[in-house]
Amino acid sequence: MKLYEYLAKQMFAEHGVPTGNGIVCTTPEEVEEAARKIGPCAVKAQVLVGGRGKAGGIKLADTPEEARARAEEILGMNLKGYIVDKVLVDPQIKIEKEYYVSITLDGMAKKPLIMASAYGGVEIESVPHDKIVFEHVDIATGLMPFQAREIARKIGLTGDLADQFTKILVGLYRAFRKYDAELVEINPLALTDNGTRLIAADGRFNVEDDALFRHPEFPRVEEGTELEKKVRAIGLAFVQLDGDIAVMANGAGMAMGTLDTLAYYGGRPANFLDAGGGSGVEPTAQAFDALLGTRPKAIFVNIFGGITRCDLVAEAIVQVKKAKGIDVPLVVRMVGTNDVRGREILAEAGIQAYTDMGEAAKAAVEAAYGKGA
Amino acid sequence: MKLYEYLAKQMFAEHGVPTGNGIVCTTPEEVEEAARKIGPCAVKAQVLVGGRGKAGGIKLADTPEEARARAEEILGMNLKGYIVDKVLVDPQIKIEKEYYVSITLDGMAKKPLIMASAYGGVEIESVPHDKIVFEHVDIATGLMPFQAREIARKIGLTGDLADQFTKILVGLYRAFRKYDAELVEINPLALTDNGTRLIAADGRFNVEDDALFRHPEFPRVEEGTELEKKVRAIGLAFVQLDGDIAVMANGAGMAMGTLDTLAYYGGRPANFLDAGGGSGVEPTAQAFDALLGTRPKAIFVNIFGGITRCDLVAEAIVQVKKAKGIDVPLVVRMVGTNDVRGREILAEAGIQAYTDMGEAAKAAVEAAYGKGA
Amino acid sequence: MAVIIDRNTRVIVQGITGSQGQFHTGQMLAFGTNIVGGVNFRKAGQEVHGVPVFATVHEAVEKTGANASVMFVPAPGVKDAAFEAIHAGIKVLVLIPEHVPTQETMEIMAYAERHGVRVIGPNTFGIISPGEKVKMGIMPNHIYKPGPVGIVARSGTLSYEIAYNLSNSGLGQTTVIGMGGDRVIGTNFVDALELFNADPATEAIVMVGEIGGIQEELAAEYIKEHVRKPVVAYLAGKSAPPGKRMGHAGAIIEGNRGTYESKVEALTAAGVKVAALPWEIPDLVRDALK
Amino acid sequence: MAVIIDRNTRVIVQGITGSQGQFHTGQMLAFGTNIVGGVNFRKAGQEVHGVPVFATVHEAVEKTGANASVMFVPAPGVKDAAFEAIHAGIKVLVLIPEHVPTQETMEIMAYAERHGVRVIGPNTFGIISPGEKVKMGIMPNHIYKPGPVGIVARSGTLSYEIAYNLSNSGLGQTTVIGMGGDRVIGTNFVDALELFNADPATEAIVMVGEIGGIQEELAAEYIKEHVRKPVVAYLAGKSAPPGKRMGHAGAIIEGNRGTYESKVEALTAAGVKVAALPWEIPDLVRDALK
Repeated sequence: MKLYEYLAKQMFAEHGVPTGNGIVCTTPEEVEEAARKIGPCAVKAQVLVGGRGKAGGIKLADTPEEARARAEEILGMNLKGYIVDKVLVDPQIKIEKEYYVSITLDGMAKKPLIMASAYGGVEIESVPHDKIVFEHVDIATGLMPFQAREIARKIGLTGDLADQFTKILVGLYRAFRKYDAELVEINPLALTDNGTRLIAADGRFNVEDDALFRHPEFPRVEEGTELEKKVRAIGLAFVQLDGDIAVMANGAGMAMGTLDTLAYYGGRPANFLDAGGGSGVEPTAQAFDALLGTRPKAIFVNIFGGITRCDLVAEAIVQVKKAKGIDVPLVVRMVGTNDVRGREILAEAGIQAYTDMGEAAKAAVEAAYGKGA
Repeated sequence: MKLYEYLAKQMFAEHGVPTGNGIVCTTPEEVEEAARKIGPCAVKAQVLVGGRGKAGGIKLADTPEEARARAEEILGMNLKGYIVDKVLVDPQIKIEKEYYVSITLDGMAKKPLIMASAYGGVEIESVPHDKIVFEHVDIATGLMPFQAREIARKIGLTGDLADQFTKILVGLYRAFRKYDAELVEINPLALTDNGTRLIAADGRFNVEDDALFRHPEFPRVEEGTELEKKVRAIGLAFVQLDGDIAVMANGAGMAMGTLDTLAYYGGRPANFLDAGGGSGVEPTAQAFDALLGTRPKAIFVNIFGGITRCDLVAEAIVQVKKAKGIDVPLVVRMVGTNDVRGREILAEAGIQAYTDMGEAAKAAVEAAYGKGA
Repeated sequence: MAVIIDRNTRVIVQGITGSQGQFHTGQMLAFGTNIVGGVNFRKAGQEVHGVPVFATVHEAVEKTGANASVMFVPAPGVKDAAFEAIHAGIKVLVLIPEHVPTQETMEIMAYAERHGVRVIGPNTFGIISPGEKVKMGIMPNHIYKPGPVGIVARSGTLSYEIAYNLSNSGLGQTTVIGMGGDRVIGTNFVDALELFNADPATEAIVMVGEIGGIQEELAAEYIKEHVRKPVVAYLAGKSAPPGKRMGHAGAIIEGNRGTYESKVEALTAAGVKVAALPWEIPDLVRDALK
Repeated sequence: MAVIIDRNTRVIVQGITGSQGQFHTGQMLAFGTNIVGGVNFRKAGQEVHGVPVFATVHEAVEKTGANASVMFVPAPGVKDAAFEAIHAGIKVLVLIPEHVPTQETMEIMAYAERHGVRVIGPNTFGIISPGEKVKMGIMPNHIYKPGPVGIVARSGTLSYEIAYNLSNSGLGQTTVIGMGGDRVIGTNFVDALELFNADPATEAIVMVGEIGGIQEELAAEYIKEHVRKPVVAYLAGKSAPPGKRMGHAGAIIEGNRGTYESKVEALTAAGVKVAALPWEIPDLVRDALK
């Protein structure tokens, strides 16, 4: 889960990483008040989309009145689908040079990875590899000052600035660990005050979803479409796609394989849905009902029963059929645990189930677009 | 440095280890007030000596008035040389069983060592080895709950009590690490409330001297005689002994060897003093002056110059001689770095220096007690 | 023959008394697994399907000589339980649970590496060696058969589909390894390839991969250098759009990393036949074994 | 011949720019030590006695191929500096500073062990191999001579006294190792005995011990089992009362642990001659070598 910029900076400050000490506001009046304290400022929309600046979500103001006017423009605006309800009022700073530093989870090395560069201020993907310092952290030991100092050296910092960088990076790592982050990034890490001080001018802080249970302090920000939020609330992995055949499968790999198979036969999948291993009748029925609500051209259910019991999936489908009816073509493929009973339950409700995945996928494509489509 | 019981318990409570929630008081009035809140209580002298109870430093009281009376007896009393200026008012508890748990530094294993026993309430040295569970902690990993649970099992705790013990031990270890302890001990860890609850009824918490610089929050408690405190304040290792030949040597091993050599020849050393490696003239002079102040029968200075420069030691001695005079027999042995110059400086001030350690030691014994003593 | 686990493996079940733990202990016993104990501090002394429950892993190891553990504890307890197993001397650790925070998985991996422990998972269906009648995991018992194929897979159900197709075609398995769908996992493609390559009973290797990460690309490099047995692969996620996480934490195309095309290209260049559809795998294996 | 360090050892000095660091760098160079660099972040680019100062140990190792470090940083900085040296690939680490918090020393030792690094100290005078013209430490240069005796000592000045007496009697040294006076130290008697026992040039071993701890008792056990060369010892603290810490953190008799008598008894039982006075050591060594 991504944190808003103002929260990210709050986490930074909490761990000794200097920021502009900006003020978060929800009304133009508050912004005017804040600007009075701060002086010439930037009014920044707090939304979790990239390219805020270009989209008009960041505006400069030299006086409190100007700041208020800019806030009136920004607050309530629709920024790439998100309504702005908070702005961060940051001081305008004169930047001498922009550095970059981040900590991420390196899956292959199984270690946190620090990236740092003297070429900050742009997306790190656009910086040449040889201009980036890569350093893994031994997670059992943690990040010690010496390693931060060594990184400082490699990006060309000396003297007092190297000390500042060391403190910033060690603090950033503590925040990364304490809040189970999957990404913390300071970009730009700005050199200001005539080259004497480093501050986090902008930052990102993504907390890992699987660790959120430990961090009730963060306001929940859910990303995704309304339908995605609805199905994910059931506890299932769901991604909306732009096709028209709704898909339900059990297991992430199987769900992906099902989409690929449909596509192979000319189908256009409407979604990725991992109906889970060992889910009960109720969540499966809810998920199925949600798919039905999108009015697809067909629904394809592909179950290889392992922990998932085919009979329960069949019951869930039949439950929805009885409650609301199923008015789009439905193709079910079912093998594995309790598959005979599952197919029986479906047959009793007038639904024929396949056992062969290829045949079933072809049938789903035909059901959606007609024969020879 | 040892912490007072009330501070030890404060550290425990801060880390989730339940205590009696006692109240620390400095006047009988405060004690009466505290007893009113607590009910039947124990008034406990806050001094860092063993056997407080037997010496009359712990008294029970059933009413606030009684508590006040007991406090009047205890506050201001002289307990083995220490004037009591604080008492801890703890609730009287009914103890079903006494456990023991501690964490120390195991020098040989180079790891923290947990000791736990179902036979608490007495000094752990008196508990048979096979009734104590010994477990080392991997300092890079820390103490994890599983290890505390395993110790709980080994001392016979089950169910909810095992969970309590696990929480207590994990908290104790965190306190041990956070405050650079060399010993944390809960003894007894008391089973109370009809066998449903474990609390730290008494505790010890010793912070390592070498880490005190990180912990300005603790009130400094200096142990030792007035002379010991005075010489240690110069920054030198010093131990007062019960003999009459004052000794100054450089290096701890050399100082010990010097005492042993004096004893070998029939001398009775008055002190251990490691005059340090590379100390300047001033501290050496101060230490020498302090030795002189104890009116010994002789002073023996034994210097093997390595980092220690013999000329500086000689200067320090001469400085004291010039300022105050030296009115006890002085024997100096001096070899190593700048020893020729050192002996010259001494000779100019009328002091003859030896080069052979054995001869010098014999001379010091003779100087103290007369020939053939 | 098999890799990692065989008929002599002495297995304990951490979290044996939960509903998942109980159910799968029954399934594993039915498959023939030598389950010597289970662990739950509060339920020590009880039995589950006749298996004794111990208070701690140390007690279980002490009393049974267990050397492998399969874990069914809730995600927030996995780190402590994994460290306990490693500390107690367990040498094969199968982590079934999903949703383990990645930083904790990293800690587990570092500790396991220091103690020479093989970890499978987390978020895995486990490992099964049909000919040895042993499994540590949640896969269905009936779809596997003893035979010459080693399978290593990132996802569960998809690998079931493929194992089922192989078994139905008369191609049984030496061992099937579930790598797990998380970003950080213990045993990966390269580790599994190394084991299968060295296992005399394994004649062909099937990889079941997916989009995301660079595991398949690294496997391709390893195959080119070291593997002299035929390798066949199926990769899921060809039709997945970039930037969307397809269920597994690791199954996401970030920037132009982890794409289907890059994986197919790397594997093909290493001589691996990549199937377009899951049920093409048996024929590709059969051809390769000719 | 010598143990641990020899003429090929490439030494850096951490904390080279402090007054101690500067002074002893001069002394070590004068003795012949191959000092290839020093470290101080703020003073990188400068020189001390002609030795280049680098910003970090990594930089020093990268540019000089250093494999050993002797440390002169203040106690609060020792942990970070020691981890830095180990992380950068240093294999012999001599920790001169005293007053390092014990828990930090424990952390250093655990990290060193994981990376196969030999640590000497903390709170040590260092190590010197006279015949190889190399020293890493603060001992006076002039008291040592090349020869057949290995010395391992808990205390500095006392060992100087003994080395001086040995040299004056014509008995030079292969290597002299200062164990350090702290409660937790890297290389101890047993480690040193093992090295000297295996070193062909060392014909006799001198232990300089003291009261406190059980290092000498463990050494006695080791000698009984493994050492076939003569061992001679001097132990300080015979006259020390129990419960008083005699300077060194480790030099304290606690309860009835660490007494002079127990150490003498253990060593004597292992065939070690224990001298009553320091200057008896040369004669005992000479007798033993006959």
